[in-house]
Amino acid sequence: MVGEVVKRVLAIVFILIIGFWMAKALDQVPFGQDRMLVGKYYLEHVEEETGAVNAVTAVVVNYRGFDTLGEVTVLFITSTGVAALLWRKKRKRTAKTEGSVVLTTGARLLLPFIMLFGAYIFIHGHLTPGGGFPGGATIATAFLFLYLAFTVYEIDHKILEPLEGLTGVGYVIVGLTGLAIGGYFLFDWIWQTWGIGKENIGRLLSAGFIPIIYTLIGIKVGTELTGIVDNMIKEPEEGGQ
Amino acid sequence: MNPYYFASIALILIGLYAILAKRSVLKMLVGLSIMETGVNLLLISVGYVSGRSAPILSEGITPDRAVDPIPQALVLTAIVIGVATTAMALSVVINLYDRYKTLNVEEIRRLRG
Amino acid sequence: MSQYASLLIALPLFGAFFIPILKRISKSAVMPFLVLVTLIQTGIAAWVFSEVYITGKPIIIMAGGFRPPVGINLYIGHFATLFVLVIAVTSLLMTIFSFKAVSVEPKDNYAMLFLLLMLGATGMISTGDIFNLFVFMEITAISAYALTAYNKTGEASEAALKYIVLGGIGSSFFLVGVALIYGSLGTLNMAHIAQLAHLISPTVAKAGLALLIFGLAVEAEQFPLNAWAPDAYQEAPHPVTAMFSSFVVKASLYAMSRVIYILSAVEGWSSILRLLIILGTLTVILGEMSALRQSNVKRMFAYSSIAQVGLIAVGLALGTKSGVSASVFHMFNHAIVKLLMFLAVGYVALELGGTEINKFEGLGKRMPVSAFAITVGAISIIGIPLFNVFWSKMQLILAALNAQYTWIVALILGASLVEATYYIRLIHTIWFKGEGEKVKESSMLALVMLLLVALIIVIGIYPEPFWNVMQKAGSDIFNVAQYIKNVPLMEVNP
Amino acid sequence: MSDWVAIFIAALMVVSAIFAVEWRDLLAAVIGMAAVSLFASIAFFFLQAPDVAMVEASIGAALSAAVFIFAIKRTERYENEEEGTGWWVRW
Repeated sequence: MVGEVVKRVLAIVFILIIGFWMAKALDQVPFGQDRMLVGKYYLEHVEEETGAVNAVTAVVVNYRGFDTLGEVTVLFITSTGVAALLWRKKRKRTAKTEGSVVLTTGARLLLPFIMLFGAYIFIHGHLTPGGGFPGGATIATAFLFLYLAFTVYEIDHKILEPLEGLTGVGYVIVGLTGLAIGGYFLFDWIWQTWGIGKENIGRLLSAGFIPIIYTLIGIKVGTELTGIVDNMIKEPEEGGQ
Repeated sequence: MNPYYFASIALILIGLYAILAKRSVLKMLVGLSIMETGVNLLLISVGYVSGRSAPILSEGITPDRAVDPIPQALVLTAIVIGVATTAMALSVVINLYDRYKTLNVEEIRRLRG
Repeated sequence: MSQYASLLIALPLFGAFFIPILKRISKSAVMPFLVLVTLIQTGIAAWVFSEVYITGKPIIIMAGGFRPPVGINLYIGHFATLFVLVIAVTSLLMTIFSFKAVSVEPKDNYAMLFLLLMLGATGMISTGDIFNLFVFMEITAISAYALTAYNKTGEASEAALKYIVLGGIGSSFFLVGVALIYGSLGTLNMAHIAQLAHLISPTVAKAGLALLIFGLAVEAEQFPLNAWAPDAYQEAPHPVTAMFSSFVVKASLYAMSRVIYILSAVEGWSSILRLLIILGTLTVILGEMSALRQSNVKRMFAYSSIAQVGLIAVGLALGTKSGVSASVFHMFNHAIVKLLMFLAVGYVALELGGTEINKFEGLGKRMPVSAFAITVGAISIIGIPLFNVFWSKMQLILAALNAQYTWIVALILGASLVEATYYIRLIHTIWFKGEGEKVKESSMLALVMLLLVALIIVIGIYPEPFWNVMQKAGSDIFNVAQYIKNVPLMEVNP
Repeated sequence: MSDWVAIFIAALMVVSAIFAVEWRDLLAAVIGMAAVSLFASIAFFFLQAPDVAMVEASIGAALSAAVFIFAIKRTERYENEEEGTGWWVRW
């Protein structure tokens, strides 16, 4: 028992040392001061270079597009990995109680609206807060509702997985088109070469390929999160290991 | 010290404590998740500039009146990555429970030496 | 034209995203498709390699056409192109091995994760942006978690869980380090950080660097955070183990040295080097000591791999050009040797059903080619002349002497002595103990093993051309002024 | 004024984090974790990051809590009595 106490004290001391160093370093990075360097450049040039009003979206999709591609890949890995790890020969849902009347009717009624709302969020990513990730998560929530409301509901894997792959392929192809037209991977050829929508800044039809990419990301995130939920919720049948 | 800085360091340390001192695997993952939230809060606080508004350049908000957009873009990525790690970890835990029938790390130690 | 090097990233991604569609068409086409993708990747990597070494100039890929530091750039210099080639070739060889070694379903998911592990390591080595490094590190790490647990046994899940918990701590630390550095400089581009390094306050720089090092130390298997490594090596599918040892570790070590050297203008920087030397030394000592008492051969090789990685980290932290070059040489040699050894051990485990040491009795008579491969690898890693690792250990010793670290020479020699003890014990078991009937070995895998053996001996006999390449690659990491000059930085006025 | 709001949110986050770590009922702990995320999302809103606030609320709080709850359903709900340091530190 003494060993346990010693270990606990050691852990706390270790944590406090880390906290002390972090606090000491953060002391040199005062809160609320303007220390922007590259950020300033983004804010000043975002409208002319990308056509987006929401600077965060422009940074996510245009300036730091590689990060976003990587981020989508991370979610793809997770959905693949979860599917690989929870793969069994036979699986089915084991929930026994159907959702209450409110939940079932609500799910049926609300489903199209939730989906529509998700689509709205990711299509308007360059104008308002939001974008592909919350939009996709909203769509996934709609499916989560269905899973909770109905005991037998299962999503069709024949559609889900190819759709997931197809949107990813679409993203890479958009990037490669940029390479072919503009000479750079993930180059925004719609805005910078063709100049479509230059007079439209602040409205829906602007910002080059941002709406296209955010739509792809939205569908992809939605399918991936739904796939993860589906894999977690289904349990192996007896002897089906 | 600023309350947001304090909260983020506190969250990181609480999460770390849970990982080091708890025996339940799921509790450790809860700690990991809290730690990630703390880190995200820290990044956003670093990018905040007092008295400025969100970096959405409509309705008369000029570039010199907006906060730094980069940390926000980074945190978007970091949140998604954090959830991805958590989901991966949980599916490993489900497999682990199927085989070992326990979540206590003291009993999950067949690999040694 | 040089922008087409971005196919190195685009192709594996495309391949991985295409597999779910391909699976609908024909499930048996997935593994051949994997071979095709890695083969094309090897071709592109070879093209980029020749391009960089002929012109002598690094290829800078600017994503989205924005010049750094505004956009993210990939920096494919002398080091990166060399290791991108190593990664591609390793993956190609391991896909061939995967045909035989992976029997657990679902194989299509295995193929996707395999490609994305390759992608992650490629990106980690070639990126020029500190947050992009984090993203690629997570791609590598998460696909590594999934692949570790892929066999779905209790032990594999246990190993993967250790890996995930440590990896989660590491990635949080890394992000805090990024936040500190970004908070004080306002930029994330590595060349830009190097350019502005004199402006950063020493406390922030040191704390930030220490956090970045601890974050990367999980993948780089440095001492306090490497408890996952032997378990994961033991339980992962055999091709994946070989990939871990041959390039996942190397990518993180490179990233570590890159972030350390870009901040070399900071006051009190040498204390960070000392920290890394201490970590590396502890890694070597604990790795060798643990390897000595293993009865499972795969686990023993894992500990030996950890010890070598410690040596590489010590070399990188010497702070001299020759030290870095020697480390790069050791990385390269270790990648080849450990690829060969894990391939052979994995193949033996498949045929004989386990990696405990008693399974290896009489191996010399049962599977002569694999036994020969393990023997050559073992002799090489001990550091016997005429084999490749001898030269890199030699260079490490010379570099340590130049940097006035005499005790590191003793460390390297002592480590070699311990390695000799357990490897000679293994070789003795293989050739002089036990009997058994002969097993028919796959001619394809035998060919691969003999190819790698030939490469080891060629480097051992003619080290000069390879050493020249390694010196260029080493100065790519060490010479920060040149690195800043190579990246076409844009003026960003505050 | 806004200082007090900041202090209040920070305190709420720290308190719910401590509860999340200390509650033995794992389901309650997950709710605590989701509360931390939710308060963090409010903090992001005050720190002028509406995009991040949306993502944190939908992905960080809701979906990750849902995934945790599914995992708890398939494993066990209560943590064992005594506690001690974990195992990964050892070799």
